[in-house]
Amino acid sequence: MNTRTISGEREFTWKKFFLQWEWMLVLILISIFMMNSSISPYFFNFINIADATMTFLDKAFIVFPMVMIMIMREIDISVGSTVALSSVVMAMLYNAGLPIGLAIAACLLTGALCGFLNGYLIVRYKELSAVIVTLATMILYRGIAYMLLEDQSAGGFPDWFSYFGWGYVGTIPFILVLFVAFAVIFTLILHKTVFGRHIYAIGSNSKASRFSGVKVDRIKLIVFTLAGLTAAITAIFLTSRMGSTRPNVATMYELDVIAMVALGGISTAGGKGKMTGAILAIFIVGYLQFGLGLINIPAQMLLIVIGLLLIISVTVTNLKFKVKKKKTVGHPQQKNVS
Amino acid sequence: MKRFVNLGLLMSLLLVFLAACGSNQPAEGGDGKAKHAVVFKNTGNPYGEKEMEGFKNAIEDLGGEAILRAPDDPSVEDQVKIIEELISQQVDSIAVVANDYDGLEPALKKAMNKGIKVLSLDSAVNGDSRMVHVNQADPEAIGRTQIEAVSEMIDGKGQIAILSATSQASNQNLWIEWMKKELEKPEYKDIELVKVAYGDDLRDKSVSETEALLQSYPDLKAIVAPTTVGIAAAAKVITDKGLIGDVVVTGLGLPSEMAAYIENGATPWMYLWNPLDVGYLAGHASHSLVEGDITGEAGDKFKAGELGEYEIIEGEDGTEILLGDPFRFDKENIEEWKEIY
Amino acid sequence: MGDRLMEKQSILSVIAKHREAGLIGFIIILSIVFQLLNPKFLTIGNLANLITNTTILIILAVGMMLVLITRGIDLSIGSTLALSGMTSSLFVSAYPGLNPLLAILLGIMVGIICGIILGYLVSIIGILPIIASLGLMNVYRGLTFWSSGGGWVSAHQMPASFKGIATSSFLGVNTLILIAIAIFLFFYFFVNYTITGRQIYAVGSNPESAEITGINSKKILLLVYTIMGGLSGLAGVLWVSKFASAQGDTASGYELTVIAACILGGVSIAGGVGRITGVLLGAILLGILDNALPLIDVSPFWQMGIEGGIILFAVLFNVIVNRAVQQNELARRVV
Amino acid sequence: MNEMVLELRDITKEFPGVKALDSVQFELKRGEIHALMGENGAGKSTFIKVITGVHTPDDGEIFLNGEKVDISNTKEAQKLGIAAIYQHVTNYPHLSITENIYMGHEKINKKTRKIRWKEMHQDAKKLLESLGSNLDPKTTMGSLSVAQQQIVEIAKALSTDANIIIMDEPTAALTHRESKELYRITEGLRDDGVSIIFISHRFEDMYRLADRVTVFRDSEYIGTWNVDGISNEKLIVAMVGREINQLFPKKEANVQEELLKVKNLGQMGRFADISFTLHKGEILGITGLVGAGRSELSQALFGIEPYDSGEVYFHGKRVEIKNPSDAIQLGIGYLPEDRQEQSLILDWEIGRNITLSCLEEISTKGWLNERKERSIAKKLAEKVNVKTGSIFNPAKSLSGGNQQKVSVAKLLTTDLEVLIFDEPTKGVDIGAKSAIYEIIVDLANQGYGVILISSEMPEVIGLSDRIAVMCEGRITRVIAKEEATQEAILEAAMSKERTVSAS
Repeated sequence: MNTRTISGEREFTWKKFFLQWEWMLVLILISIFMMNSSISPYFFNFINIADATMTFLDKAFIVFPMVMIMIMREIDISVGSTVALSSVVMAMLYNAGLPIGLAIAACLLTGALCGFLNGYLIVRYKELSAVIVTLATMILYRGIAYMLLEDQSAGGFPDWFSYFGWGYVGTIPFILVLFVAFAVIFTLILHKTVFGRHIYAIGSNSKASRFSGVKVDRIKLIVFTLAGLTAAITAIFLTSRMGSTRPNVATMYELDVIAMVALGGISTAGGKGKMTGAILAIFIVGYLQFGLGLINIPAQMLLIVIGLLLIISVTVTNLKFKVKKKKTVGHPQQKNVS
Repeated sequence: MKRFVNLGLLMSLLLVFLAACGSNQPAEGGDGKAKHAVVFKNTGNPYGEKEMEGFKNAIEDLGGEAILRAPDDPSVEDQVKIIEELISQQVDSIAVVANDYDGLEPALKKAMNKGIKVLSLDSAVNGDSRMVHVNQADPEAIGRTQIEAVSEMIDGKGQIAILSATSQASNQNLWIEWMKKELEKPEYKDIELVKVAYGDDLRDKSVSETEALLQSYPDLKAIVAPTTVGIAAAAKVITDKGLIGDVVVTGLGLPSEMAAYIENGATPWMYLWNPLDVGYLAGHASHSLVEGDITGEAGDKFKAGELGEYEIIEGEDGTEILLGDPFRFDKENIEEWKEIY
Repeated sequence: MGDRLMEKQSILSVIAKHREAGLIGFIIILSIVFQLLNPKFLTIGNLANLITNTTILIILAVGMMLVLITRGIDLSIGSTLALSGMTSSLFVSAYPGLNPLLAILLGIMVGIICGIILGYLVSIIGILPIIASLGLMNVYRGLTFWSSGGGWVSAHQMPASFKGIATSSFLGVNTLILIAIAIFLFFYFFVNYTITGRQIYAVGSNPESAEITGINSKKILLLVYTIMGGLSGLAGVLWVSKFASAQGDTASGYELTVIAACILGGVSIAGGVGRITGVLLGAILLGILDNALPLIDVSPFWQMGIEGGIILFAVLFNVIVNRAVQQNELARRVV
Repeated sequence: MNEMVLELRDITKEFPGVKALDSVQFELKRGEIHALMGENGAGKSTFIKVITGVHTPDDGEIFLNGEKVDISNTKEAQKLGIAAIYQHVTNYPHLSITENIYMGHEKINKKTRKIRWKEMHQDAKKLLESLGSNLDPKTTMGSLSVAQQQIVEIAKALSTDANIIIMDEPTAALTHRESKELYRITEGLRDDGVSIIFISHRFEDMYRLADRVTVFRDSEYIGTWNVDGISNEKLIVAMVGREINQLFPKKEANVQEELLKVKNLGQMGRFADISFTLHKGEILGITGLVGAGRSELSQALFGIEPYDSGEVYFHGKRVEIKNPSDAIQLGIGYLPEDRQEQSLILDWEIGRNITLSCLEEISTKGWLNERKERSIAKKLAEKVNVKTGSIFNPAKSLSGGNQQKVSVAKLLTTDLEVLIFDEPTKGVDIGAKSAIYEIIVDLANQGYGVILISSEMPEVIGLSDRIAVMCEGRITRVIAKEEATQEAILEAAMSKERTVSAS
C-alpha cells in the first residue's frame, strides 16, 4: 500500500462564504434599518440608534452562554427566574445595610450559584434532561424571590447605581460598551479556544467527546454557571434601569433569549451555529421592536411580528438545510469508497 | 443560491408589508400638533382601554395628538422600554399608569430632563419621578366607603375578608390600610377582619383563594375585593355555590363585568370611579402642563373641560389632583352603566 | 441481614416500577399532613372544588403527554387556550341564542387549527417543536389580543347557557369533572388499546424503527399536535365558561404548569415513556398543592417556592430510587 | 412449483450522486440458507431494503414464486411473507416484547378496533418458547441483552408468517455461545421450509450455515457459489477484488520492560480481582464471552466508569484513573468498540476528529493553533492511510473501515504508551481489517503496550503475545501465544475456576 497525499488546505469558495445563515441575518438587519428609517423620522439619528440599545441589551448578556448551552444540546429555562432572584437579593442586602459594592457582588454570586446548581444537577443526575431540571429550578428560584420580598418592591439605590442602565461613555451607552466587550470575548472563546471547540464536540457527540478526554461534566458546569452569572449581570442592568426591583421582574426572559439564539441559527439539536448569528439576532429583534415602538404599533401586533419572524426564519434555514441534505446524504456508506 | 435570493426577497417583502402597516399610523411629527402619550399597565384590559379613551378624547378636544401605549403584560421593564421609545419620538408629555411605584423613576427622570412633561394617573409613581399625579379617588375615601358599605350589608357584625390583587401597584395596599384604620372605629367593633387574601389579579387564583376563604371561615359574612378581577371572581364563586344572601361581595369592580352579579344580588352594590373621567382629567392636565398653564405645584388651578375646574393639592408624596368620591353602582343604575365600560 | 437487604431492595424496585404507586403514596402523605393542619381539607365540598379546579389541567396534561412521548413539546397551549376561549366567547356574545355545544365545537375547531399549524411546522417542515411552538405562542397570543380589540368579554355578555357549561352538573357531578373523566377514559383506551395510540409510543421510542415498520411518523406527529390543539381549544372554552370572563392574557404561562404535571407523572422528555394514569396523578398532585396551601395559611408568596421545591424533590427522588435499585441489582450479582 | 422462491434480476438503485446497486442478480431457493457477502459499501444493505420495500428500485424485476411483483412499501413486503432483521437492532426500547413483536401487525378486535393484549401476550410467549426462550413477553425491550433482543427480532419475523427471512449481520454483537444458539434456531427455521438470506462478515457463519453464497462488490454482482465448492482465498478475492496474502502481519518479539500493572481491580457487579501486567511492545489479548466483563474492564482502565477497588501502577508508580482525561494524561489511549457513537463526531471534518483529543497540546494557553492542527491532522491521516481527498471532508463520508482508521489516528496524536483496542474490527470488512491489524502490530513494534479486546478468536490468537481469558468478571486463565488454540480459550471462557494472576 502506498500512502496517498491528503489535502490539508481548506478550499475557499465565495459561494460557500456567502451561503452562511449569518449573511441572511445581516440582510434582515439592514432591511430593518431601512424600514425603520422610512416609517419613522425619529429613527435614523445616532443618538436614538445608540439609545435604543439600552432598551434591549439587558437580556442580551444571557444570550452568550445560552448559545453555548444550546450548542451543547442543553437548554436553560431558569434564567429569567435567576435574574429575578439575584436582583431581589441585591436590593434586599443593600436595604439591609450592606454597601452597594458588596450587594452587587452578592447579586453576581447568587446568579452564579443558581447556574451552578442547575449545572450540578444536570451533570450529577444524567437521567434528568436539562428541560426538567431548569423547569423545576425556574419555579423554585422565582419562588424564593417571592419568599424573600413577597409583593414588595425594593430599591432606593444610590444615584450612581443608575449609571449601569442609563450612563454613557462619551455618547455611547455604557451597556453597549460592555456588551461589545462581552461579545468579543465570548465569540473568541467559542470559536478560537479549546474550550469552545470542546463545546461543539459535546453538542455533536457527547459520548465520543468524553471518550476523547473532553471534560464534559466540567465544561457543562462552567457554562451553566456562566449562564447564571450573566443572568446576574442582566439583573444589575435591569435593576439599574428601574431603580427598584420586584420578584416578578424578567418574567419570560428565558423565552426571549432562546428565541434570539434560535433566530441566530443555533439549533437546539446541538453542535451547530455561530456566536455572530446570535449577536445579529439580538439586534434584529431589538431594533425591530424599537422601530415598531416608534410608530406606536400596538403590543399585540408586536407579538405577532416577533413570532412570525422566528418561525419564518427557522423555516427558511430548515428548507435550506433540507435541500443541502438531499444533495449529499444519500447513502453515506456508498460514497467515497475509492 | 437562487433559493437564497428568493428568501431574501421574501423577507424584504414581509418587512415592506410591516412598513405599510406602520405608515397607516399617524406618525408625522412636523405638523406642529403637540403630542401627548399615555402608557397604561398592560394591553387587553377594558378598564385601561376606557382610561386611554378618556385621555384621547381630552387631547383631541384640545387639538393635540394622542399616543396610546401599553405593554403586552403588566411589567415595569416593558413600560421603561415604551417610555424610552416615546422619548425618542420627542413627545411633549407622558402620562403613565405605573406598574410599580418606584420602578419608572430613572426612565421618567430622563424624560423630564429632555423637557417632556410627566404625570401619572390612577396608579402613581413616586413624587420625584412626576410633576403631578391624577388620583382617581382619595384613598381615605375609598377605605371609608368600602367599610361603610360592608357594614351596612351585614348589619354591622360578623367576619369579613379582603380579597386583594398582588397589590404591588401600591393602590390596594394603601386602601386596605385605610380600611383597617376605619375598622378601628367603635361603630365597627363587631366586625372582624379574618384574612387578607391575594388573588394576584388572576382569574383562577382569585377563584381558588375565594374558595379557600369559604372553606376556612364558614361564618364568613362578606368579602371585600378592591380589585376588578378579584370582585368578579368572588361574586362568581358565591353565585355558583348558591351562597347569594349568605355571603356578600363588594368592593371596586367594573360595571360591565359586575352587572350580572349586581342584578342577581351577589353584590348588592359596589364602587368605582369612572375611568373615562380619570383619563379625561389626565389629558387636560397633560395639556395644561405642556401649555405652561400649570407647573405641578400645589395651588395651581386649571380647567378640565366638562369636568370643571381642578386645583392641585399637596399629597403624601408629591402633588396630586383628586377626581372625586368613588361612584356607587347598584341595581338602579347598573343597566345604564354596563354598556359604557 | 440478607433478608433485610432483599426486602429493602424489593420495596425500592416496587417504587421504581410502579411510579404511580409512589405518587399515590406521596399524595396520601401530603393529604394527611394537610388534613392535620386544616380539618376542612378532606371535606366533600373542598374535594369537589379541588377536582373541579384541576380538570382543565388534567385535560391539557393528557394532550401534553402525547406530545412529550413523541419527543416534542408544545409551549403554545396557553395562547391557543386563550385564543379559542376568546373566539368562542366573542361568538356567543354576538349570538346569545347559540347552543353551548356549538360554542364548545367552535372552541375545539380553533384549537385544532392552531394545533394543525404547529403540527405542520413540526412534522412537514421539520422545525424543532420547542422553537416552532415558541414562535406560535407569540403569534396566537397576539391574535387573541387583536381579535378582542383590547377588550374583555365579561359575565353579562355571556348567555347563561354558556356559563352553564362549567357550572351545571349532571347526576350531582359537575360537568367539568364529567368532561375530564370522559377525556381521561377515551385517551386511556386510545393510547393503550388502539393501533394509532401505540404508534405514538413507537414513534417516540425509536423514530427510525417506526419508519422501517411502515409507521407514518409525520402523520402521527401531525395527529398528536392536532389533538393537543383540540384539547387546548376545549380547555379554552371551559376556562372562559368557568371564570365567566375572556381576557387577552388568559392562561399566560400555563403551559409550564402542564409540563410540570406531566413530568411529575413520569413522562420522559426524551420520548417513548409516559402513562396516562401517572399524568392524572401528577396533575392532581399540583391541584392539591394549589388548593391546600391557601387552606393551611401558607403565605401566598411561599406557594411558588414550595411548589418548585416539591417538583424538584419528586424528580430527584425518582432518579435516586432508580439508581439504588440498579446498585442493588449489581450487588446481587456475585462476581 | 418453482424451485426459486425469490428472484431479483438486474436491480439498479441510484441515490443522488451514488449508484448503490448496479444491475445485480439474486436467487433464493426454497428452504435454503443463502449467505450474502461483500465489503461494507458493496450494496448489501440497499439490496435488503429493496427486497423489504424500504427502497423502490429504479430498474429491474423481482419475482416471487415465479410471479413478478412490485414491492413499493414495507407493508407489502410483509404481506408477501418477507421479513428482515436489521443490522442495527431496530426496536422500541421503551415498549414490551409483545409490542415489539407485533408492531405493525397488531391483533385487533375487528369490530371495536381494540387491541387484544391478552391474545398477543400469549402468542408472543408461544413464539418465544418455540425459539427456546422463556422470556416474559411483558418485559420491556430495553432491559434485554443484545442476544435476547435478536431472538425477539426473529420472533417478530416469524409472527408475520414470513417464509423469507433476511438476517443482516445477526451475529455481529453475539458471543460464540450465543451465535451457536442462533445457528440452531436458523437451521430449525430452514428445516421448517423458511428461506433465509444471511448476511455476515464472519466466514465462520457462512461455512457453518449457508448452502450457497452470493458476493457483491462495489454495487455490482460478482457471483454465486455453492459453499462447499469455493475456497476461503477465492471468496476473499471475490469480495476484495485482490488477494490478501497474510491477514495477520508478523510481529517482532521485542517485549520490553513493564508498563502497566493492575492489581485486584474490581467494580461492583461487573468484575473483580483483576490482576495483570502489560509490557512495552506487547500485545495482551483479553477475550471471553459477552458479559464476561471485558469491555467494562477496559472502560474502567480508561476512567469512563471508574473502578471501585484495587490498584493501578503505571511505570511502577501507583496512579488513580477517575476519568478519561486522567487516563490520556498518563498515556493510556482507548479505541472504543462503537466508533460511530463513542469515538467519532460524524458531522465533523476528519481533521477535527483526529485532533479532538490532543487540542490541549497543540494550543497555547487554551487558544487554538489552527495551522498546527491542520498539519498534524494531515500527517496522521496519511500515516494511517485514510482513503479520502481532504482532511476537511466530513467523517460520515468515509466507509466503516476508514472511519476506524480515523479513530486509530486519534490515538496517535498524544504521547501515549498504552493503547486499549476494544473490538477494533467489529463491523469492518476484510480489506480494512488487514489494514487495522497492520497498524496494531506496527504500533506494538514501535514500543506501545497494546491491550486488544476482542471476541473474534482468530484475531486474538493471531495478534496477541499473551491472552487473558475472562469469565463472569474474573480472569480465568492466561495463555501464552504458543499454547493458544480456540479450544483452550473456549474452555477457559466457560470455566468458573480462577487461576493465578497474569504477571
